[in-house]
Order: sequence, then C-alpha cells, then structure tokens
Amino acid sequence: MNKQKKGMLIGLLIVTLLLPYLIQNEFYLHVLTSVLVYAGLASSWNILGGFAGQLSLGHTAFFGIGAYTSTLLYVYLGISPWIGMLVGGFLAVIVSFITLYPSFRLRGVFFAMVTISFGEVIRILFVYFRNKTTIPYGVTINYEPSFTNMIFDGPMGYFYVSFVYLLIILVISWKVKNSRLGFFLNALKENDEAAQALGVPTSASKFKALAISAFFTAIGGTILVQNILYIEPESAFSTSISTELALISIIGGIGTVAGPVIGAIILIPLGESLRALFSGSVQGLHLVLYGVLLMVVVLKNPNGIMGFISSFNKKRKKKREVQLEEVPDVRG
Amino acid sequence: MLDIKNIDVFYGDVQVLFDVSLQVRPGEIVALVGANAAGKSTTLKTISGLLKPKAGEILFHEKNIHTLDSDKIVEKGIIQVPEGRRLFPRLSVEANLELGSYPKRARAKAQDNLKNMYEIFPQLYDRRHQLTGSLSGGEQQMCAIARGLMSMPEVLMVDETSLGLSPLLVKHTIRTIKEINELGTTILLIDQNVNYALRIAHRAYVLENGRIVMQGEGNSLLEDPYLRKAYLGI
Amino acid sequence: MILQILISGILLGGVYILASIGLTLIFGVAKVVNFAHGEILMLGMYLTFWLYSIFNLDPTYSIAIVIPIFFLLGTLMYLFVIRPSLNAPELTQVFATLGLSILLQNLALLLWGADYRTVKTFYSNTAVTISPEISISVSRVVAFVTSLLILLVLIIFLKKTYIGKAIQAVSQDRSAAMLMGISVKRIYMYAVGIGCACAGLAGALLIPQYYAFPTAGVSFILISFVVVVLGGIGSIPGAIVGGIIVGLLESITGVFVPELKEASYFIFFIVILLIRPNGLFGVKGAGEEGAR
Amino acid sequence: MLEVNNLVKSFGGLQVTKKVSFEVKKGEIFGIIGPNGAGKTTMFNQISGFIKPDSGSITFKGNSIEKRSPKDICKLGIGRTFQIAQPFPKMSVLENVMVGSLLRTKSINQAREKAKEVLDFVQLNVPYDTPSSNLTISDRKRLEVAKALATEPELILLDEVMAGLNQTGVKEFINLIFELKKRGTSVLIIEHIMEAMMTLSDRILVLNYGEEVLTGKPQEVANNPKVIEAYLGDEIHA
Amino acid sequence: AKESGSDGKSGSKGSEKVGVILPLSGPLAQLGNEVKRGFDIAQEMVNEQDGVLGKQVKFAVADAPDSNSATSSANRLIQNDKVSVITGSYSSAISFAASQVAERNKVIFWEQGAVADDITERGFKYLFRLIYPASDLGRAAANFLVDEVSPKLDMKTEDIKVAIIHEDSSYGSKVAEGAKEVVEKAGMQLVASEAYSYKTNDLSSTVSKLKSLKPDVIIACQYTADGILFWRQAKEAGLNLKAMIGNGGAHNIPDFAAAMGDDANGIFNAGTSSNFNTDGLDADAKKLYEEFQERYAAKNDGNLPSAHAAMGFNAMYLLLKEVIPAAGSFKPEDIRKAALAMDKPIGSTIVGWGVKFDPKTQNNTLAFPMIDQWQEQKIITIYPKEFGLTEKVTIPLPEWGNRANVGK
Ligand SMILES: Nc1ncnc2c1ncn2[C@@H]1O[C@H](COP(=O)(O)OP(=O)(O)OP(=O)(O)O)[C@@H](O)[C@H]1O
Ligand SMILES: Nc1ncnc2c1ncn2[C@@H]1O[C@H](COP(=O)(O)OP(=O)(O)OP(=O)(O)O)[C@@H](O)[C@H]1O
Ligand SMILES: CC(C)C[C@H](N)C(=O)O
Ligand SMILES: [Mg+2]
Ligand SMILES: [Mg+2]
Repeated sequence: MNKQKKGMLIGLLIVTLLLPYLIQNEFYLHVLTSVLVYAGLASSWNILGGFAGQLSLGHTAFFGIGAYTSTLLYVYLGISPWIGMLVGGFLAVIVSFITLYPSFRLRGVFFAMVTISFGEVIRILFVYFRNKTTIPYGVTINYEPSFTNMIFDGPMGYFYVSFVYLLIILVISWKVKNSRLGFFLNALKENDEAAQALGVPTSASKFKALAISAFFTAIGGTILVQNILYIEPESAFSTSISTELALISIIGGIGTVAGPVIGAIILIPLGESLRALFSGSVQGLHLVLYGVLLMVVVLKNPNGIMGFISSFNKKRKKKREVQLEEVPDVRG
Repeated sequence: MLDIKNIDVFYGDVQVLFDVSLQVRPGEIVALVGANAAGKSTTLKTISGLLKPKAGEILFHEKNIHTLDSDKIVEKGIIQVPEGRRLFPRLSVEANLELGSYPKRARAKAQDNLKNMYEIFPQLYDRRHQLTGSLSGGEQQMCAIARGLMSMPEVLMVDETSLGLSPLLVKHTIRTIKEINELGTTILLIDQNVNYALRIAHRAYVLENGRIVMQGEGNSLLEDPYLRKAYLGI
Repeated sequence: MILQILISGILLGGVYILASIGLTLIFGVAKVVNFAHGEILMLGMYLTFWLYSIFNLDPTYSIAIVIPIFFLLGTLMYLFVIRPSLNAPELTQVFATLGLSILLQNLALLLWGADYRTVKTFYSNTAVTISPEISISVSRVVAFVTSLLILLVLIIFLKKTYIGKAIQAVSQDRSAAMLMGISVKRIYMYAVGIGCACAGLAGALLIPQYYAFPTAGVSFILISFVVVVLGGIGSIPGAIVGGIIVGLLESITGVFVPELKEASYFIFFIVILLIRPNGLFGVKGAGEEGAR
Repeated sequence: MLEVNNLVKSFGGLQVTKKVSFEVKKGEIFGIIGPNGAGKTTMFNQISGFIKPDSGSITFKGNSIEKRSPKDICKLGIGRTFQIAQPFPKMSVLENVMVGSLLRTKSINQAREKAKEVLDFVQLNVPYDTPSSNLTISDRKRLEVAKALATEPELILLDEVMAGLNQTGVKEFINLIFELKKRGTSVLIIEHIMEAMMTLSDRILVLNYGEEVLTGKPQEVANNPKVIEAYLGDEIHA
Repeated sequence: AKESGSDGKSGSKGSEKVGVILPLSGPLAQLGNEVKRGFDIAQEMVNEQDGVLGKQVKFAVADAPDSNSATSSANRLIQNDKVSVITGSYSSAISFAASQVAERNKVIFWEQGAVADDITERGFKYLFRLIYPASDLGRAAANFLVDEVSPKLDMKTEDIKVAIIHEDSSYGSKVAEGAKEVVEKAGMQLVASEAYSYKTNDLSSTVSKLKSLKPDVIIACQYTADGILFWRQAKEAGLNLKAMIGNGGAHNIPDFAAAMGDDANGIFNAGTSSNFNTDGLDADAKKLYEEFQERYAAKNDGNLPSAHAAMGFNAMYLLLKEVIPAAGSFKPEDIRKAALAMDKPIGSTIVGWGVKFDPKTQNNTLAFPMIDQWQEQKIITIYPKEFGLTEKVTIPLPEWGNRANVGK
C-alpha cells in the first residue's frame, strides 16, 4: 500500500468515526449502523463466497445461531452478550463444519442449492425444538442499557460497536487476501484440480475460510439482534438474509475487500429510501422499483462496482467480440 | 470462392492481424502456417464470424460474410474444427456427431454421414455412447474432425489438424483430408507440422506476427530456404 | 391409511413435478438459473384466474391462451434478463432473476392486491372415493397426468429434434455451438420461452387446487430446484422420480412429525447430493473432465 | 525413484491399465508412447493421485503413494502438467506460477521471485501481468510447465507439452527438458512427436490398449515391428 | 413519507402526523392491507369532522413485511416524521420489534390486532393493545365447544374426541395452548395436537391421520392459505366432523367462502366479528358501525369489511376521536394518561368491545372474541347472545355436500 492510499484510508476512518457527531438525526444514524453491520456480515460472507468461490446461500444459519445463542444466554442465564457472542461464533463454526464442509465437493449453483437447504433445515429444526421448550416463539430482550448488556440508550453506542466489528473483519479480509491462504483460495476457486496438482491444500484452505466466515457472520447476528432487541426464528433464519449478504457482495464487487462495504453503502440506504418514499402510496411500489434497480445494477455491473472501478482504472474497454476463451473449460 | 481482403483484427485494443489477405479457390487445400501466436487461429475465428474485422472484408462466393453471425456463415457452408476440439463434453460421441449435421443442408443426409464417419474412424464407433468429456485426447480430436465433416461443408477449416494424434493417426487423418478434398470439399488448414501441411496443400500462406509474409504452392514453399530454416529447423 | 398416504404422496409429487417442469428445461437442460420461476408460475395462476372470472373459461381450456402468452413472456425475459447475463459471472444470473422475482411479486401486489383468488372448476375440491379409507383427488390426478404428458413431449423434443439437441449443446459450450451453425441467441430464446410456457401452464393447472396471490410462487421455487437437482441435472425422468420422492417423503413425515415435513426432503436432498453430486440420474463424467 | 507395480484400472467394463509395471530412475528421462486411448494419461492420473488405481502399487522415494491425495503427492515431489492445459484463467501469468511456488514458502515475496525465475526459465516471454486466459496454445503449455516446476519437483510428469508447438518450439522445449535433467530432475514424458521422444528419452515404455508392449531404448522401440504396426505406421519419418 | 388521505378542510389549523406500521407487502400483505383500509376510513371520517384538536390527521406509512424492517421503519417514523403515536401492526412479529423502538423513544405504540400474549408482558409503558391475547382466543373457542356445542352432540363429555391443529408460529401455538388447557380441563379426549408451517403446500397426510383418529371436533388455528388448503383436502378425503371451530386467520375472511362455497357453511369461528347484531351496541356505536360498513362498501366494490378492517377502524377511530382529544395534545405522556383513564363499557365500540386498559399490562381488558358461524357463505355472529344475529345454529355439522341449508 502506498503512502497516498494509506493517508486516504486513515482520513476515511477519522471521518467515519466522527459521523455520529455530524449526523444528528437518529434514524440516519440507525441506517448508517445497519450499513456497517451489513457491510461486516457481507464481508464475512465474502471470505467464503468471494475469496473461496463457494457461493453459500445458507449463511442465515450462522447468523441465526449467533443471534439466538447470545440472546438466550443473556435472557435466560444473564450471561453478557459480549461473551454470548463468542459462544455463538464458535457454535456457528461447529455447525458450519457439520453442514457446509461436506458440501464443498459441490460447486457453483449446486453448492448454493445445498446451502439454502441447510439453512431451511436448521430453521425448521429450530422451530420444531423450540416448540418442545418453554422458550416463546419470539424472544424480547429487555431494554436495560449498559455496556455489559451491549444495550445502549441511543444509536451512538450501536454505531461504534458495529464500526469496530466491521473494522476487525476488514482487517482480517485484507490479511487473508494478501496471504498464502488468499492465493490458495483464489487458485482453487478458479480450477480445483489444477490447484491440487500444485499441492494446494484445498480442503484445509476452504476449512479456514469457512471457519472465519461462519464465526463473523454469527458475531454480526448478535450485534444486529442487540440493536433490534427482539428475535424470532422466521426472521433470524430467513433465507433472505443469505441472499442479501451475497447480493451486497456482488453489487460491491465479489472477492474484493472493499466490495462488500461499497455494496452495503449502496444497497441498504437504497432499500430504506425507496421504502420511505413510496411505501405509503401504492402497495408494493417500492419493491417493484427495488427489483428493477437491482436487475439493472446487477446486469450493468456484472463484476460489481469494484470491478467497474478497476476496469475503468486500467482504461480497458470491454471486449465486444465473442471469444472462444470466454467459456471456462478451455480444452486445448 | 473464399476471399479475405485486407482484414485488421483486434482483441480489445490489441491488434493481432494486420492487413491480411488470402484466397481459397474451389477444390483447393490451402495451408496456413506460421509460428505460435502468429495469428492463424485468429484468422479462422474471423472467417467463422466469432470475431469481426475492424477493417477489410471477407467474401464468400462474391458475397460479404464478415457482417454475418457465425450460424449464418455455417449455414452457407463454411465450418471450422476449432483448436482444442471444443466438443460438448457431457454429450455422447454420437450426439456430438449428430449436432455436426445441425445446418439444414446436412440434416437429410445425417444418417449416411454418420455411417461414413464411423467407417473413417472406427474407434469412434466403439465409443459412440461414451461422453466425449472422458475420451482420450486423440479420440477427442477424431471426434472433432468427424463432427465438422458431418455438416457437409463446402469449405472445411481445421485448426491444428494433427494435434495430439499418434503418428499413425496423423497419417490416417491427413490421408482422410486429402480424400475428402478429392470428393469436392475445399479445405483451409492449420498444422504445426509444417511438413505435413505443405505436402498436402496445393497452396500455402505464411503468417508472421499477424502479417502474411509469403505465399505460394505447397511443394515449392517446402523447398524455400527461409521457410525450411524458420519452420523446419533445417 | 398407509395406502392413502402413499397415494397422496405420489399425487403431491405430481404437483411438484408440474411446478418444476419449466425449470427442468431452463435450469436442468439449458443451465440458466431462474429464480423468478415461481413468479412466472404465479402469473400463470393469475392469468388463468382472470380468464375464469371474466370469461368464465375453465382452466383446462385456458391453457391454449396461457401457453403462447407465456412463451412470449419468456422471450421478453430472455431479451431483458437472461441475454445480458449470459457472459457474466454465475451469480449475476442468480441475482438478476432474483430481482425479476421481487419485481413480479410486487407488480402483482400493486396491480391485483394481496387477496387470495381461487377458481372453482367442476373437479376442484372433488375426489374419487375408492373405499371409505381411500380417496383420490381429481385435480391432483389431472395435474399429475398432464405433467407426465408434457414431460414425455419434452423428452422427445430434446432427444429427437435438432432444436432440442442444440439446447443441450449450447448449455455445454456456447462458442462451439456457434461453430456448429447453431444460433445461440435463438436457441436460448426458445429454451427460456418454452420453460416459461411450461411454468405458466403449471400455474393454470395448479390453480384449481391452490390460489393466486402475489407470493404464491415462493413456496414452489425452492422445492422445484430440489426436484430438478435431486433427480439429476439434465435428466427429465430424474425430475419425475425426484418429484415423487419429495412428495412421498413429505407425505410420510407429515403423519409422524408434521412440523418436519419440509425438513425431510431437504435432508434427503442434501444427503443424496453429497453421495452423488450429479443427483440420482444425473449425467456422470463432468467430474472427470478436468484431469484430462 | 518411482516404481509402478502391476497397476490395474478400469472404467466400467473397460480395462485402461492392465498390470503395468515400470521404474523411473533418478535423473532419468522416461518416455511413454502409445496410440490414442492407450491409457497414457490415465497412468499419469494414477501416479499423481487424481485417479485411484483398482490394484497394484506406486512407490515414490520409498513411500507408497497410490492412496495419497494429489496435494500430498505434489508435496512429496511429483509435479504434473495436464494434457489440456489448466491455467487459473483470471489470474495473471505470474500469479499462476506463484500458486505453485507457495508450496515451498510462506512468503509472498519469495514466492514472487521464485515464480519470475521459473517463468524466465521456461521462456514464457509475455509480461508477468498478462491474464492467463489470453495466452496462445504454446504459451499455455509453457505456463503449465512453469507451474509444475515452481513446486520444485524431483520428478515431473509432462503430458504432451509439445503438442501444438511448431518445430522451433519443440526444439526449445527439448533443450529445456535437457536442462531440467541436468539440474537433477527426473522426467516422465508423454509425447506423440517422435523426433522429440527419440532425442529425449533414456528409455521408452510403449502402451497399447492399456498393456505394456515393451520398454526399451529409443532405437529398440522405433524398430520394433509391433510398435511400428500399432503406433508409428510404416514410414517412420513422414 | 408520502401522506395519504383527504386534504385539509376549512377551519383546520395545520396537520399532525400519525405513524402507521403494517405488513403491506410480502406473505402477510393481504390482511395488512385490509387493516389499512380500516385505518383510512377512520382518518377520512375524522378529517371530515374537523380533525383532531383542530388539526388534520396525516399518516406516515411504513411497510414492514418482517421484524427487521419494522425496527428501522419505527425509527424513521419517530426521527424523521416526528410522530408521537405509531399505530399498527396486525402481525405479532412486527409488533414486538416496532414497539421496542417506540418504547425506547417514549412514543405511543397503539396495537390494534397482534395477538401474541407476551407482547404486553414486557412491562412497556407506551404500548397499548386493544385486542385480546392469543391464549384467550384459544380458550374462548374451547369454551364455546364445552358450553354450547357439546350439549348438542348427544355424547358424554368424556367421549368427545377433540383434535387441535395449528400453524407453528407464535399465533398458532399460543391459541392452541389456550384451547388445549380448556379441553383437557373439561375432560374431553384430546386425540391430536398437530402443528405445521403455514407455508406448507400440502396437508393431506395431516388429514389422513385425523381421519384415522376420528375426532368429533377440530379446533383449528390457521392462516388463509393453509386454512383453505386444509378444508379442501379434508373434503377430498371425506373427513367428517361434528364441529369445526376456527380462530381467526382463514376462518373469518371472505376468501374462505369464495374458495369453499357451501362447504364453508357450518364452520364456527372464534374471533372478532364484523357482522353481528348491532342491537347489542349503544346508539353511537351502532351509528358508527353502520357508517363504517357503508363507507367500506362504497370504497371496495360493495364488499363487506372483514373483522380486520373493523378492528383497524376501531383502533384508529378511538385513538383519534377519543384518546387524543381527551389528552388534549399529541404528547405521548398525555395520550398515555388519557388512555389509561379511558373506560368504555362493552357495546360501545363497533366491534362490540369496551375499552379499559389494565394498568399493569396496558392490554384492553374489555376485548373479547365472539363466535360466528358460516351460513349461506356469510359469516354470522351467534354468540354471545346479545350480539347474535340468529338463533338458528346448526350443530352437528352436516356431511360434505349437505351444507347449503346450514342455519335455515
Ligand atoms: N482471447 C484473447 N484475448 C487477447 N489476446 C488474444 C486472445 N486470443 C489470442 N490472443 C493473442 O492473439 C495473438 C494471436 O493468437 P492466435 O491464437 O491467433 O495465434 P496462432 O497463430 O493460432 O498460435 P498457435 O500456433 O499458438 O495456436 C497472440 O499474441 C495471442 O496472445
Ligand atoms: N472416466 C472415464 N470413463 C470412461 N472411459 C475413460 C475414462 N477416462 C478415460 N477413458 C478411456 O480410457 C482410455 C485411455 O484414456 P487415456 O486418456 O489414458 O488415453 P491416452 O493414452 O492418454 O490417449 P491420448 O494419446 O489420445 O491422449 C480411452 O479410451 C478413454 O476413452
Ligand atoms: C390472523 C390473525 C388473527 C393473526 C394475528 N393478528 C397475529 O398476531 O399474527
Ligand atoms: Mg492457434
Ligand atoms: Mg492422453
């Protein structure tokens, strides 16, 4: 990283840190906090989905496990969410090894299908076993602000917690990306067999990526639920969380460090403002617009905003010709 | 009948062919030789319509074809056996061959042609139900050539005819190509084995760094000292 | 009761086969991921409903109108969504069609509201009683039989016609297909068109048992993917078997632990895919290609 | 160094490797030839761990490797190329090779230096940052060899790396392989280009229908009537 | 936010925003929009009558299809639209999440229809709920079975076999819990208690199982789609019962009869009613009831309002017409005091309830479910007697195909 870039990053950091003081409106701060959390969640997803090319649509399971573990520990045993969050993270890692790890032999859409199914199975099992306990369907966290409770009397606290969360996951992303592991993941993503022939420990590499990804997705789950103070299986394990995380990464630029952040900066406020502007008028209108915009953005920027930026930087025009080399399994 | 006039071809911003002109007359075998990365495959891809020239034109039977999509070009009777075979890996040998007769011209005679192909390449008959993805490299090459022939082309363009074939099969294939030519198919071929290529070709063009640098009859080029030194290492 | 459960299971399988019919072609054969499949089916339900409530047209006859309209719809979908995403990374298509599904769902909400629209035919809500214990739902039998017929036609289409073969070729190597004289654009357009026509038709045949509402497609989309992948990508008989297995599993689990009905087939699906990554009847060999 | 004993492999009903045995000595260039579909590539796939043999054994430096995974085998010191080149298409040429050199070092910088060295050695004369998907056939082959070499193999398996090269290219490659031998690397090579095989190989194994026809010095092989009939055709030099 | 509703009339000074959070898209959209129709009519009427405290009322509407969006929507209404009251939310999940935000910001959350018991068990100071909790609903259904149905069945109480089926989220499970308690206490045989996901595509195995268990009565708690599906498949399988009692959801909305035709007749529903005998209401409420019915029909192709629209109207009208005027301001503290002081007897609102909030839970203690029966494809209230439209109640349920004459 050169000096100029470093300076820019530090500047960006300071500005972000000051944002709560610049933005007085609590709603905007709340949206900003969502942006941070979702950027962190998507970055976690991106380590498996982007770096390792394993397109998981089952991350909602880790999210839900993280959110539920810390909540139940806190509400029923009085254990601080700061600790519950770590427990949830490890639990998610264990579950991820049982579920996603065996699925690694599948690729692309097949992996995605199996992971969606896993997400669903975990939700269904959760609802089923919940019915056998006295834990209510929806669990409310009592509003008792204190740092140990990870409950704050205003959006400021949530903002900084989310900020630190995002910062940690970004640093880890950056480290992974620029390490041997990053190279290995990139290689096995592009050509599994060729990577094996070069001695790349494919399973171990994916294993590490998965563990990091599941752990931090669970942490994000805790942070989000502490913000909402209410949890229920339907939303904690909803497939739409998985798709949203993938979507944010895609729109920003999958497989890049900054991509998920950019994606969250675009997507979360977009959804919020469409809802704010149009949800009162005609039913469904804001989502019609959202769907249209989503299609346009995804189709116009298939490599995400980051891809757009880098191709712009290199001033490389898109090739118009149909090329034999475009199809991945080049034989020759 | 195939007339390439002064084409320039680019990949993105990079120009690969410079002012290339060549002609193929009915009934000929024309060879295109040149070092690796000279632009031979690019020339064929452009004729097939996979790439569009930035300048120049391509005429087939005096009509422009360089603006057409590749399926239209195939329909007119020009087929390419691509470098690297590009079979449909999860279809059987037979299904691959049948797809060769996709152009309407060839459909009626598909069954007869299939029989012919199995006669020319008996090994394909043995493996006709195997998925081509699991064929050996050489078997794939046979299948690719046979698939091209199934379309009953007027002009058959083969990129790397003998790539990966055993010496015995190379001879067999070269002989087959000659036979096909004698039955009336015009042929434009690329082969790294300049020796083979020039021997069966009526005429040949030499491509270097995207430019035609030499042309002439196959046999006479074989005697050319520059060519012998550059390509045969003699 | 056991016999009744098995019969209901198979008939439910018929519903799932029907729901996944378009997807077997679009996704199974042409390898186009279409997350808007459920919404196309939902639109098929609505069109049938409106034909019924305005012109009093029976769903069975409305097929004649639904098929061409949805073929056209498929063509549009190809032009605006699929074609721009053909050369893009895999996930682009997933999310472009996901965007389409959000759009269609809420367009339906915007245009027709969220009410549940039902169609009553002479055979809806009726059953043939074989014994006091056993009865067979007429509309499910109709759905089952038609879906088998359509699939038979599809099999013949793929095996015997050049367009059918070209669809398979295009899905495996697009530029090689172009070199064979196949118009890739046209073939994809046909495939997506036919796929949508099938989905629309499924909507028409399902509405006598279900109801049209904006999120009607949601409950069918995942299950359709499961059916197609479980049976084996590219294998139409596979999709039939896949559908029946899912139906039976759901039906049987439904007796013992109804809460876990949906989990049962997902688990089965996961296990099968882990043992046989190509599905039950999937085309093998894809895995070995790389090593050559 | 490498010993293959009574190796058997079938696909469905078809036996592709029938009780094949041979040995590659340290520093040797050992060739395998045979008609298309004879089972040569399948042999490579078994040695490198991509396909598990049905029976028989493979030992490398005294370790039995027939049940090991490809990555372990590579770690032990066997590098392989693929008959159909398998680059990482979206990575640059340099990054492609770095994946290989990272096997022996954790440091990205060291790996980069190593990769440059190897790329220069195989004479892949394109800018380091060229996306590998833009390479022509010949350059892909060079890249394929470079990747394998970057893992610092003691034995390298080369599967038709010269196919698609013109005579000049073949000459360059022959020199390259001799250079490898000089450095002490053993080479197991498959090639249909007889000129190359005759010059390069210390010994040649001929396979036909998965069976060993004979193993011998290049001249012995070239003059063997069975080999001529099944593989070379009547005129040796076309 | 975009404001809806009629423009200010002469005499009004400015306008005031009231927040509305409802699921207007997604799987719960049907009834979310129905509640909104009720809200809209209340707003329209109030504004025509010079508004509230002289101000025109405008809605700041937020679509919240799930609990996550409910949180941010509530934040937005409070921070950007500066509302001091949020009304909603029909769905329990949304209510849980949005009321948290309201409570934190000391903004009134005025819940009209979410029934989960624990919504009001959190000790919130700014949350008021007008409807009864789910377990009360389940108890009411079962009590009706014990008190009114079983005497007419000609069976010994301990011989009556009861099955409960319910969807497995918060609404279904809580209702089932309440019903179970009563059924068991009464000494009836509970032969099955089946839960399933409301997203299901098929209930035939549940139906088959029930058929083999031969229950006399089913108590069901289902949403619209699964409710219709269940009854269709019950018909196809020839599942015959002596009584079927629903608990809102599928069993009190017009779509049910539209799908089932005469096969809907004879089913009972425990829940709020919108078609009962208005003689049980006081004069003002009766007038209001009629006006509401008329306005709804005029706006909706002559259709009658469902109970959800009625509850929506009731909640909004009470808030705008009685609570806020009594408070004298839009300040949450004042509204809270006024609400707690409110005491309206049964029969004084258009759904028959009274209003008196429990000072601890702030749940309305005078809300109660009525019992309806489907007769001639219309839902008609039969119980409690003072609200009953007819004395003719058909028990037991006639067999399939013989239900055209239910109630005649
Ligand atoms: N898809 C592509 N993108 C960018 N450049 C390309 C692409 N394909 C080929 N090139 C470049 O175009 C030039 C000519 O390539 P071409 O494949 O036509 O050569 P060739 O003569 O067929 O070589 P070979 O004998 O190795 O097959 C080369 O420099 C190559 O790097
Ligand atoms: N997975 C497989 N399933 C079925 N048959 C296979 C499979 N893999 C290889 N074969 C067959 O085994 C035989 C040997 O294949 P192999 O690739 O080893 O040949 P080869 O000697 O390398 O030939 P070439 O010189 O053409 O590359 C071929 O006939 C091939 O079709
Ligand atoms: C159908 C309704 C009675 C549901 C209920 N309002 C709920 O809390 O979700
Ligand atoms: Mg070439
Ligand atoms: Mg081979």
